[in-house]
Amino acid sequence: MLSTSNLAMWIILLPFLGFLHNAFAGLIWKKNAKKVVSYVAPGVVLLAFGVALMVVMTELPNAHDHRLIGALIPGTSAATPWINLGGLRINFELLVDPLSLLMAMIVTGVGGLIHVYATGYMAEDPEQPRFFTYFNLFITMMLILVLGGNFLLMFVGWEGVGTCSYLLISFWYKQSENAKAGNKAFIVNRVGDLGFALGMMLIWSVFGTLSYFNDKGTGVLQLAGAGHAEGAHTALHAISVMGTPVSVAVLTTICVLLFVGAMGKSAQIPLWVWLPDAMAGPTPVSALIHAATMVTSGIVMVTRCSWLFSQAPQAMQLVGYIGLATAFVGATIGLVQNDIKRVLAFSTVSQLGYMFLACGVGNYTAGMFHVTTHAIFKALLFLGSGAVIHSMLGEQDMRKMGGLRKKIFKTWLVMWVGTYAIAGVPGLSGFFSKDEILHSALSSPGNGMFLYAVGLAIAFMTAFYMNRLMHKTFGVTAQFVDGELPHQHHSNFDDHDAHGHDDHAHGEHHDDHAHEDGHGHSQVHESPASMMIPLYVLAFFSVAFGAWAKFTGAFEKFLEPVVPQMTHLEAPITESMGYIISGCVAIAGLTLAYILYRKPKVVETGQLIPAETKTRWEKSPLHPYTFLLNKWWWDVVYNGIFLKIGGIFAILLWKVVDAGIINGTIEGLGWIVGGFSRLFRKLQTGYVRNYALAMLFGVLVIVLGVLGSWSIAAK
Amino acid sequence: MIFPEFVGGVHLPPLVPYIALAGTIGFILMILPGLIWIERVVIALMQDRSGPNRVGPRGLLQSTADVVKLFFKEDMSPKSADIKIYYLAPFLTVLCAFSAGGVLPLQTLTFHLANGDFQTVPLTVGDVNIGVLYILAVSSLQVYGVVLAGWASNNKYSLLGGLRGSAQLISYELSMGLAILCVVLFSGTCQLNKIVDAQSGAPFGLPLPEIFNGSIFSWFWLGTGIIPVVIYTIAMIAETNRAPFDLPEAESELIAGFHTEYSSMKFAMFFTGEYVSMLVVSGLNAALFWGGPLPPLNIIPFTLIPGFVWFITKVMGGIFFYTWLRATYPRLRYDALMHLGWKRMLPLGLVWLFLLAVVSLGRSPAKSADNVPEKPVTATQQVQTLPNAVAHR
Amino acid sequence: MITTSHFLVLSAILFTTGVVGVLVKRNPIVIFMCVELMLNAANLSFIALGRHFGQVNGQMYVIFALAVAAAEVSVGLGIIVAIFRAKETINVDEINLMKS
Amino acid sequence: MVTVIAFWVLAILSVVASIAMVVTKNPVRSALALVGTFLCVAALYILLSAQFIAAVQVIVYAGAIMVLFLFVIMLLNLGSPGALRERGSLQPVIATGMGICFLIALLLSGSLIKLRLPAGARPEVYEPLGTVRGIGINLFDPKQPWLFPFEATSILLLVAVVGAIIMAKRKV
Repeated sequence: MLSTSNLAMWIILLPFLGFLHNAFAGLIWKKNAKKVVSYVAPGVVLLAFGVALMVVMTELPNAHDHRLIGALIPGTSAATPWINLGGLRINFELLVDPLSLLMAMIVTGVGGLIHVYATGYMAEDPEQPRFFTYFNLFITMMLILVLGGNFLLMFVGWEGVGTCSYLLISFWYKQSENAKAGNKAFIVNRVGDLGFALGMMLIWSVFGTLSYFNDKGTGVLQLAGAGHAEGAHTALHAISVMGTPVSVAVLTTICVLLFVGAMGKSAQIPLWVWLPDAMAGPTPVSALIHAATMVTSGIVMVTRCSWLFSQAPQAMQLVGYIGLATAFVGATIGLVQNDIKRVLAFSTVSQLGYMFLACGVGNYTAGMFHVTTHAIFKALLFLGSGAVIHSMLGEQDMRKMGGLRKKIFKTWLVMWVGTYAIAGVPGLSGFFSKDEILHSALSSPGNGMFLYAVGLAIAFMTAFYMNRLMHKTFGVTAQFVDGELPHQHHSNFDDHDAHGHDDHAHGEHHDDHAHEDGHGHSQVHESPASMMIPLYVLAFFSVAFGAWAKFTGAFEKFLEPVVPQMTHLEAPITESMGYIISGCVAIAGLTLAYILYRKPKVVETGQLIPAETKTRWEKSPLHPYTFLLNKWWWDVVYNGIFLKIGGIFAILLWKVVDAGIINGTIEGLGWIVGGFSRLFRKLQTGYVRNYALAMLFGVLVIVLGVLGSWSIAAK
Repeated sequence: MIFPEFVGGVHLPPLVPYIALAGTIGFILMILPGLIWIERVVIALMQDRSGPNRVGPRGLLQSTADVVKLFFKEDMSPKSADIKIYYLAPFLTVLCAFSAGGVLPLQTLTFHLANGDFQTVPLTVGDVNIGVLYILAVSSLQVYGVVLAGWASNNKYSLLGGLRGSAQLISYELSMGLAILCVVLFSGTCQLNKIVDAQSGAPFGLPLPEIFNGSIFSWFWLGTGIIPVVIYTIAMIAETNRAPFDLPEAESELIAGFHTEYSSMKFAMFFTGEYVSMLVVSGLNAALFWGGPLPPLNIIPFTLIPGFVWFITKVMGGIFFYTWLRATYPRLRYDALMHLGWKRMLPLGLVWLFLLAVVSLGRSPAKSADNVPEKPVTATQQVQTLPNAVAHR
Repeated sequence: MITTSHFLVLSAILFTTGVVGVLVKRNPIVIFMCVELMLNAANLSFIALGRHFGQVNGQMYVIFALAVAAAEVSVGLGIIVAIFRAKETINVDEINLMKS
Repeated sequence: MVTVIAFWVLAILSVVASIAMVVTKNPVRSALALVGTFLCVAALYILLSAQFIAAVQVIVYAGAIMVLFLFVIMLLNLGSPGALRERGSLQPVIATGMGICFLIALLLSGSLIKLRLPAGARPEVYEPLGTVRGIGINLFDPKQPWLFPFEATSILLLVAVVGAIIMAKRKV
C-alpha cells in the first residue's frame, strides 16, 4: 500500500494559479499589473518551494518505502482517471519520492531565485506580465514533468516545458533571429519527443500501464524491479504485464527510444544544436530553462527509469558514450566562443554530457548530484552574466568588454565563485559532483580508464574556458569607451514605443536616461538589489552545498531508495587520490587561461592572427580555431543533410505524388461526377410540386412493395 | 332546496340539463334589452346626464324600440363582399357566444330520491369534465366571427378591424388561459362545478367559524392571490372587445370596425353576440373566482336565497364593472394594447402560475376532485373533500 | 356498430385528400393547410388505435404532434411572409432559385 | 345508435370539408373548410373518449393555427380568388390518380393487418383515458417515456417562437 500525499498537488497548483493570475493581470490590475505581477510571480514559486520543503519534512519521513502518491486535482484521489479507454487508463496521479522532490526543490528553489532576479532584469520591459506568465507556466509544467506519476503526465510536462521554452526563446519575437532560434529549438525537440512517445507506447504495450507505481504493484517501475530494494542489485529482471520476463532486446529498445527523447531535451549529440541558439531569449530564461532545469529533465527521466536502464547494459553504454562525446564537443567549442552567453551555453552542453556519463556508468546518484550543483552554479553564472549584460546595456560580446572588475565588483565576486565551482576548484560544489562522476567512470566495468581520461580532459577545458571568460570580461583593460555604449534595448518595442505605451515604464527608465544623457559619469553600473540578492544566495550554495552533501552523505542517502545500486569494479585509485588529480587538473586549466589571457594584446585582436596574414591552412575550415568557432560545422552539415535532401524529397512528393496522383484522382472524380450531374440535371425541374409528386411515387412504390411482401407471406 | 325525484310521474333528475338549457337561453334573450338599458342608464348617471327617458318609464322600453327598429331596417349587403362568408360571420359570433354558456354552474340541485337517498345534480347544460377547456376552445372560436366579418366585407376599415380583432383575441387568450390555469391548479379539476365545490371550504383551510365556510374569503379571487382575477378580468374585457379594449370597432378610427358593412338584423346579431359574450365571460369569472352560486357568507338570510340568484347577481356585478370601465377609461392605443398583453400580463401570469405551483407543491399531495367517487354527496362527505390542512388539524 | 377500422379508413381518406392537396395546390399557404390535414388524419388514427388497445399513449403522440404542428406553422408562415416581402409573390412555381 | 349516427355524420362532413378545402380556389374558404374538418375531427375525438385532445384540438388548431393562417392570408391580401391562377399542366391529373392509387394501397394494406389485442390490454373504454387527469398522470409519469419529449417539445416551441419572429420581422 502506497502512502498518499495531500500537499504535493499544491507544489504544482501554486505556480499554476500564478500563471492564471499573470495571464489576466492586465485585466485585473490595469496599470498596476507589472507591479503586482512582480510580486505574485516569484511569490508563488517561493511558496511552492516552501510546500516542497514541507513535504520533505513532514510527509516523506512517514512514507512507506519513501514513496507517496498524490492527486493532481484538489478534491480527487490519485485514482481519478484522466483517460480511460479500453485497456489504457491514465490517472491524474503524482509520484512523490526523493527524486521528484529533489527536482521539485531545485525547480522551485533555483527557479524562485531566478524569478526574483527577473523582476529586476525585466523591469523595463513593457511586456513583463507576459514574460512572467510564461515563466510561471514553465515552472508548472516542469513540476508536472518531475512530479507526474506516470509517463503520460511526464510527457505533458515534457511538451509543456518545450512550449514554454519556445515561447521564451522567441520572447522578443520582433527580431527574426529570436523567432528562428525558437523554431529551431522546437523543431529539434520534436525529433526527441517522437522518440519519447514511441518509447512510451512500447512501455505500454509491454507493461500494460504507464504509471510508475500503483497499489497493485503493477506499475512500470515495480514490474521492472523497483521497490524490492534489498535484493535488487543481484536479481533484477523486468516482468511484462503477462508475468513473463521481458527480453533484454525489448528493454534496450525502450531505453534507447527514451534516451532519444532525453537527447532532444537535454541537448545531447546529435540533437544538441538548438541549445546554443536558445540563448536568444532573455538571460533569466537561459538561466532557468536552458541551464538549471529543463535541460536536465533528460537526466531526470533516465534516472527515473534507471530500473529499466540498469537491465539494458547496451543502452547504458550508449548513454555513457553519447554523454562523453557531447561533453567533449561542448567543451572544445566553448574554448573559442566570444559571446559570453554562448560560452556558458556550450558549457551547459558539456556539463549535461557529464551527467549522462554518470548515468551511463550506472551512478545515477552522481548524475543527480551534478544536476543539483550544476543547477546552482550555472544559474549563478548565467545570472551573473546577465548582470554583466545588464550593466553593459545589452552588450554580449566579450571582445567588447573587459576591465569590469572595478566597476561592478560585487558581480565580479559572485561570478568568480561560480567559475571556481564549475571549474572544480577543490572544496566547492562542482569539485565534488564532478569528481564523483569521474570516479565512478573510472570504476565502471567498460573502458573505465578511457572514460576517466577523457573526463579529465574535459574538466581541464572547462576550467580553461571559464577562466578565459572571466579574464576577457572582467580582467585586462576595457574594450569600450564608458559613456558611449550603444543602448541595445532588448524588447519588442523600441525605447520610444515603450514610453509611449506605458507611463509606468517611464519611471523605471529614469535611471538609464540619466546615463544616456551622458553627464560625464559611468554608464556601467551595478545591478539592482533584486538581481544581486539571488546571486548572493546562489553563490553561498555554490560554495557550501557540495561539501555539505558529500561529507554528511545526506544526498546519497536521500536518493538511495529511488535508484538501483550497480556493481562497480574496484577503482585503480582511491577516492582521495582522485580528489588530488582532479583538483590539479582544474587548477592547471585555470592557470593556463590566466597565462594566455592575462595580457590585453590577445584580447584586443579578438583572433590569434589577423585575417590578412592568414595562411592557407589557417583559412581552411578544418583549422582548429575556425572548426571550433563554427561548432565543428555541425549546423552546416545538418543543413546539408536534412534541408537539402529533405527539400528535394519534399519537392518530389509535392510535384509527383500530390499534384500528380492525388490531385489527378480527385479532379478526375470531380469531372466524372460533374458529367453525370449535367446528365441528370434535366430531371430537376426546379418546381417543388414535381418533387413532391416524385416523393409520393416513391412512397407508393414502397407501400406496394410492402403490401406485396405481406400478401406473399400470407400465402 | 330539496326537490322530490318524481313530480307528477315525471322523473326529474335527467331533465335538469334541458331545464338549464332552456333557462339559460331564455334568460339571456330576456335580459339582453335590459342589459343595454342598464348600460345606458349607468353611463348616464356616471356622466351626470339624463340618459334614456322617452320610451316607457325611465326609458325602460328604449331598447325594445331599438330592436324593433333594427328588425325593420333594410338589409343591405355590399356588392363586392364575399356573400357567403359575409353572412356566416354574425352567425358564428352568436353561436360561439351562446355555446360557451353551456358549462356555467348555475346551481346544484338536490333531489330526494324515492329510495331515501339524496342525489345532487348540477343545474348545468353539460357538466363536462373539461369544462374550462371547453370554454377556452369555444371562446377561441369567437375570433372567426370578427376576422371573417372584417375580411368578407371587402372594406379596408373592416379588414383592419378584423386584423386587430384577431391579434387582440389571440394575445389575450393566453393571459386568460394562464389565469384560469391558476384556478385549475388549486382546485385540481377542470370541471366547473367541482371548481365551485373547491371554493366551498374554509378560507385557506383556517379553523374559522362555520359561517366562513364557502364565504367570500374562501373564493378563489383571494385564494389564488388576487393577481389571477385581475389578469382574468382585464383579459375578459379584451376578449369581448369592450372599452377600453374596443379597438376592432374603434368608432373614431375605423368607423365601426369589422361590422362597418353590417346593418339590420346582421348587426343585431353581432350586438347580441357581444352582450352574450359579456354575460358568459362574466359568468365564468363568477364561477372561477367569485364562488359561482355560493352565498358570500354561510348564514341564514344568504343561504336561503337560491344559488342561481347569487350567480346572476355576480354576473350582473361583472356587467356593471364593464360599464363602469367603459365610462372611465379612454381607448388604448394599439401598441399599448399589445404591450400590456404580451409584456405585462403574460409574464406576470407565467410567474404567478409558477409561484402558485410551488405553493401548491408544498400544500399537500394533490387530492384531485376527480378522485371523488360519483355518488350522492352529503354535507358531511363534502367536508372530507376540503384541503388536507383541515383534516390534519 | 362503429369499429376502429371505420376510424382508420376515415383517417386514410383524409390523409389522401391532404396528399393530393399538397400536390395540386400552388399557394403555399394552402399547401401548408393540406399538410395540417395530413397531420390530423394521422392523429385520428393514433387516437383510434390507442382507444382500440385501451391505452392513453396514442393520445400522447397526438399532444406532441399538436405542439410540433404549432411550431411548424409559426415558422412556416414566418418564412412565407418573408418570401412574400422579398419576391412579392408566394406562388411556389415562381419561387425557383434552385432551378438552374 | 347515437354514436353510429354521429360518426357517419361527422365522417361525411369531414371528408366533404376536406375535399372542399382542396377544390376551392379561394384561400380563405379553404381555411374555413379546414376549420370545419378540424371541428369534425375534434367531435370524432370525443366519440373516441379523448375529450382533452378534442378540446386542445379546437384550441390549438381551430383557435390558434387556423387564425394564424387567416391572419397571414389577409396580411398578404391573397384573398381575392384568381390571385394565383392555376396553369394548365398534367400535375393535378397525375397527382389525383396517384392519390387514389395511394388510398387504395392504404386500404388494402389495412385489410391485411389484423388488429390483435396484446395480452393484458383493456379494450373497453375506461374512465380516465382521455381526461385531463388521465393524460397528465401519464405524461408526467417518470416510468413512461413522455417526460423527456415533453421538455424537448417545450424547447422546440421556444425555438419556433424565436424563429418566427426573426423570419417575419422586417428588421431584427
